Amino acid sequence: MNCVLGPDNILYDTLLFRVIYDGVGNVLPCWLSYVVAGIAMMMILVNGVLLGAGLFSWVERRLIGRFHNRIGPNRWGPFGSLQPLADLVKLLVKEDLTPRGADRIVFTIVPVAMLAPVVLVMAVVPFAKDTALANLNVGVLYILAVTSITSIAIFMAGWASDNRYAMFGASRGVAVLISYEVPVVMSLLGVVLVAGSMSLNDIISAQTIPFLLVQPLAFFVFFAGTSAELNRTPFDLAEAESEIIAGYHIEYSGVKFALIQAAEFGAVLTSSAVMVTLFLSGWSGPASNYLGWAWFLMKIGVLAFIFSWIRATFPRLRIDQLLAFAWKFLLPLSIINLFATALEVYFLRDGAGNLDTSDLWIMAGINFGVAFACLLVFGTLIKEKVRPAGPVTGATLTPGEAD
Amino acid sequence: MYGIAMVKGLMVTLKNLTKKPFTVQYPEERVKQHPRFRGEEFVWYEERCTGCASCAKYCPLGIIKIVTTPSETAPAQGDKYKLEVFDIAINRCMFCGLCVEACPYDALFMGSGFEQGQYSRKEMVIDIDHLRQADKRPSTWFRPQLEDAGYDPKGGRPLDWQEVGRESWQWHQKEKAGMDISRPVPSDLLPQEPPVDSSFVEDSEAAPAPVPNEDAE
Amino acid sequence: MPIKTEPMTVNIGPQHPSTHGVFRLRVTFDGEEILEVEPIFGYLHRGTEKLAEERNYTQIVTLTDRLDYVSSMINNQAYCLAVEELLGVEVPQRAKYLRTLTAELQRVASHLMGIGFFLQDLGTLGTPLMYAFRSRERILDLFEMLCGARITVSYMRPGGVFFDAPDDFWPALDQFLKDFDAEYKEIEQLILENEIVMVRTRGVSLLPLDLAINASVSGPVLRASGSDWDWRKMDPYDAYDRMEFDVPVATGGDNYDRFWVRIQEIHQSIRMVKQCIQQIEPGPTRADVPLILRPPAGAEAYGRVEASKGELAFYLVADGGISPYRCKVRSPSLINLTVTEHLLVGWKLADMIVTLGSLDINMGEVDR
Amino acid sequence: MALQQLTGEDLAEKVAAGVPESVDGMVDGALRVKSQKIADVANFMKSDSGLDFNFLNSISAVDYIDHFEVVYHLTSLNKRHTAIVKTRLVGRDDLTLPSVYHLWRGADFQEREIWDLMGISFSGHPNMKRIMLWEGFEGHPLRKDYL
Repeated sequence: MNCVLGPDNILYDTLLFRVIYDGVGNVLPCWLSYVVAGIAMMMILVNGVLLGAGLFSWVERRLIGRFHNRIGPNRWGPFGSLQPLADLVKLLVKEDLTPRGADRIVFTIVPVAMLAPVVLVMAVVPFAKDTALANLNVGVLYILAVTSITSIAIFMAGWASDNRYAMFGASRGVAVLISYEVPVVMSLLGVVLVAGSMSLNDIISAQTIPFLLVQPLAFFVFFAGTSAELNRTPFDLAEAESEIIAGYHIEYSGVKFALIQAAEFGAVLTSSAVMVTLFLSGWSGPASNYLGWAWFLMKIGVLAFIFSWIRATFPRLRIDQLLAFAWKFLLPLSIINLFATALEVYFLRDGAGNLDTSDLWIMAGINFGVAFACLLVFGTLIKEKVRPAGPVTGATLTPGEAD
Repeated sequence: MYGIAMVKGLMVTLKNLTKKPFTVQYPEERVKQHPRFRGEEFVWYEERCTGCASCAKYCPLGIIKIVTTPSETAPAQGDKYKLEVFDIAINRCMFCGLCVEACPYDALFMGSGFEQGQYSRKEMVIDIDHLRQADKRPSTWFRPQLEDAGYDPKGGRPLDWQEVGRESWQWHQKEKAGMDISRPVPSDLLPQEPPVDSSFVEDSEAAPAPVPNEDAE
Repeated sequence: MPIKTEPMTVNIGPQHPSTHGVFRLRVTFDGEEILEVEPIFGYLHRGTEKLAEERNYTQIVTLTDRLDYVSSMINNQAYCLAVEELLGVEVPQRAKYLRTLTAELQRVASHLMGIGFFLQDLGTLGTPLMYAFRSRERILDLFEMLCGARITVSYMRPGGVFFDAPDDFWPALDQFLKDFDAEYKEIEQLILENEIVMVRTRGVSLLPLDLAINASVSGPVLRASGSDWDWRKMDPYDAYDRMEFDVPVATGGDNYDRFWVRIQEIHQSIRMVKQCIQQIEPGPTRADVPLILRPPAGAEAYGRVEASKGELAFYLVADGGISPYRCKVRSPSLINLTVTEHLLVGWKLADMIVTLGSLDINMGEVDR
Repeated sequence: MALQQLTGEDLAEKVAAGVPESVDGMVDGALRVKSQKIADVANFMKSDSGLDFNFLNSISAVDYIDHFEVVYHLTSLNKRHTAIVKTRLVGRDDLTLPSVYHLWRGADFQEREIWDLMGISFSGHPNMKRIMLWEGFEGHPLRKDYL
């Protein structure tokens, strides 16, 4: 009973899925092998993300250690690489506390709700040729939809914890996520316009030159927006260590804390993966038929390094400044970018509506010009806000009037 | 332009990424410990100690407990007391070193260790037996004769009571804890080291009576 | 449409990473905005003033170490000046220079910590803090070389300093000064003009000069508001009358200015250290005073210094005994906190943390 | 311009002219004023253009068993001189002194501290409660009879 996956199935393009499906299909009924292959793929993804998160937590701690001019975790395993395992064991044996006033059910759901979108995003990201679990034709939309779940999880965590710091963290987190969703979507529209498709596979194949060059503004906006959504410095308001201690996950301990941490570190990796796919031409590179995964991982590594680097350098913004940054700076930039891209695509496309490589180079040139002009204009506008000068005229205090 | 300073900051951190870390991995490697370091494990030379309890009196926290009786072993000297209890509660000690400063006979020295952690507070009281047997690596804090000799407690060997010498340099010309010591110290005012007392000096023949000043290492 | 909101009272501290010790603020928030602030302290109250009445004059030096534990040298200096005023003792020249030198090194260390934690409160994940600690560690090493301890130094004694510096101290100090310039420049490059720091701190929590003076605020916080009052200039003690230095003054009175004044004071301190090295001459380091001091009965002294946090003073009253009759500590951190309410109300939670960082309080000194 | 230490003699005449019947004598270069007049004297010393003491360094209280002495260290940042003003409170119970909170905000915590540790209450202070110790603490630890 050979099972054959029809080409109309959304999993048809996934080579790995087909191999497992065919192999298992020799001994099991087709419907069951479909399920088995799906579960196998899921296991690979979930464990891949979790392992990656663990690995990245070590890498980031090492990196930040070196940025700080110190060593970082180095006690267990070669260069301390087994540190995540040690952390995990420590967190697993820790008591799993739930505060008395907490909403137990919601409190317990949160870690899963945090982790799920992180893993789900990876379902549509092709990490080598023909390896996306699901080649959705609305891939970009799917990513945007799934990542928004995080905001609900954060709010659940803040609300259920019965802690005022957690409440602060949650309200900040939700405000940030809602604000940054807008410029992020707008910036992605530019990419979609150029690629002419929402499917991630098509976007990769459309990147004869990386869209980083074609869409510098969009990349900048997307990068900043993603940082904000990931709660990473300089936008880590929701878990501002020095202000509200850990924000929404202040009350979590033990396994739940481990899951939340895994979700946070995993989110960096998945967001990097999305960025690699959308802006850095994904798995393509020399010998990409065989080494696609290596290119993909390497590009993720570069982006993750930049995330760590920025995290190690910058202070945090204030909530109103952060929102102002989103609405007054990133949103106009992304709209300008979208407008410019739309015009360029309108004038440069050929009869069939396609853009060839030379068109992309022309767009890259124009867009870099636009980007610099925008930065200059906005820089001068913001400059006044950055350095308000002049003497202070404070309220004077006269005797008897004080208080 | 807006953003330049941020890029500068990024460059600074990047530069530091390539630098050698300035921290050291403590149990394996250690930073250099300076000879004046005021550490735990007080170094006490019973042969020098007269039991005057200046240290106990001068301790700001009162953590030194001394009980003495008139000496039976050397009654001729008269001024020598036999120590029965000499407890230092180092769990409360703040290592100010004032006891060392107060000691008129250079019998008490700060130690040089810092790794005497214990699991219970009771074990943190070091008694007279502990002080007798402890590793004698005196800190050079307030003991210029050791400093002049270039003694390094971490690098050098343990010193016995004849080697640590007497304080040769006095910041006060007139008195120290009530004693009249003016420079040059007249030989009759030099404290008599207990010369022949086999009960606590093992090779009593080898012990010279007055110890020269620059005797350390 | 007006949204119905409700104020929320939160205890910031006493266990909080950014309150610089066991400091508690009972804050009422409207959303993120602060409506009411009440500082509550005393969690670290150890009764230093009462303890001092039971100790003799030299022993109190060890208590002063523990007041502002990041600038022990300056505390020692203030106390010793007060005792010397009681006794009428003239300190030897070399001791004066050694005191000035160590006090300035300590000021560098303290300000480095102030800057580091200020930026930590801004959310820099420890990078400037680590760079600051890198340099501070070197200074503490020097102190260890000098007096055997790193934090609780007890280096100074009434009548001078307890001991001259060892021979290897001077080359080590030279080496430190050489390296410090580069290390410090790194901190300045990293953060001094950073736009995020500017946005976060410029114009935030303004402290007008008249209020600053009225509220007895002193030290860098006062100088950030536009006064050039510095006790080292106005009433030179120890060797400060022979030092050439500028007093950095900012006029804004906001968080950035307080941070900036500290940054600049480190430059001036290093300048003074260099002058000390040039001018210091061999000689005795301790005046001829006995170990047990007995100032005359009825004598009073108000020994004050410009500490790293502000005007630190010891008001001593002697009764002819071996311990002071009254030892009052005028702690700058406590009195600088008088303006907390003015600085914080109306600003946001994030600003509150930064403002506390910019005041650079030390709970050991606030609670005593 | 060097700092000038104004002694009691320098001050007495002016203060006596500004606030009649307030001066109680001179001690050790300090001016001693009557305790009930301390707020008026402080007001005069702050507002008088010749004295202009705009900076309150510290307020200290000393327990002399039969009486308490409260010491004000003052500085004029403009005129660059300092002065010490003392006042005396006889007795041990129910001691009150007019507060200088409304002249110098810097007195806020110091007066509260004196109330907390010495047991001298300041009338006119808006928030006269314990500062270092908790509410309900019995006694005032810095008094000489507190053991």
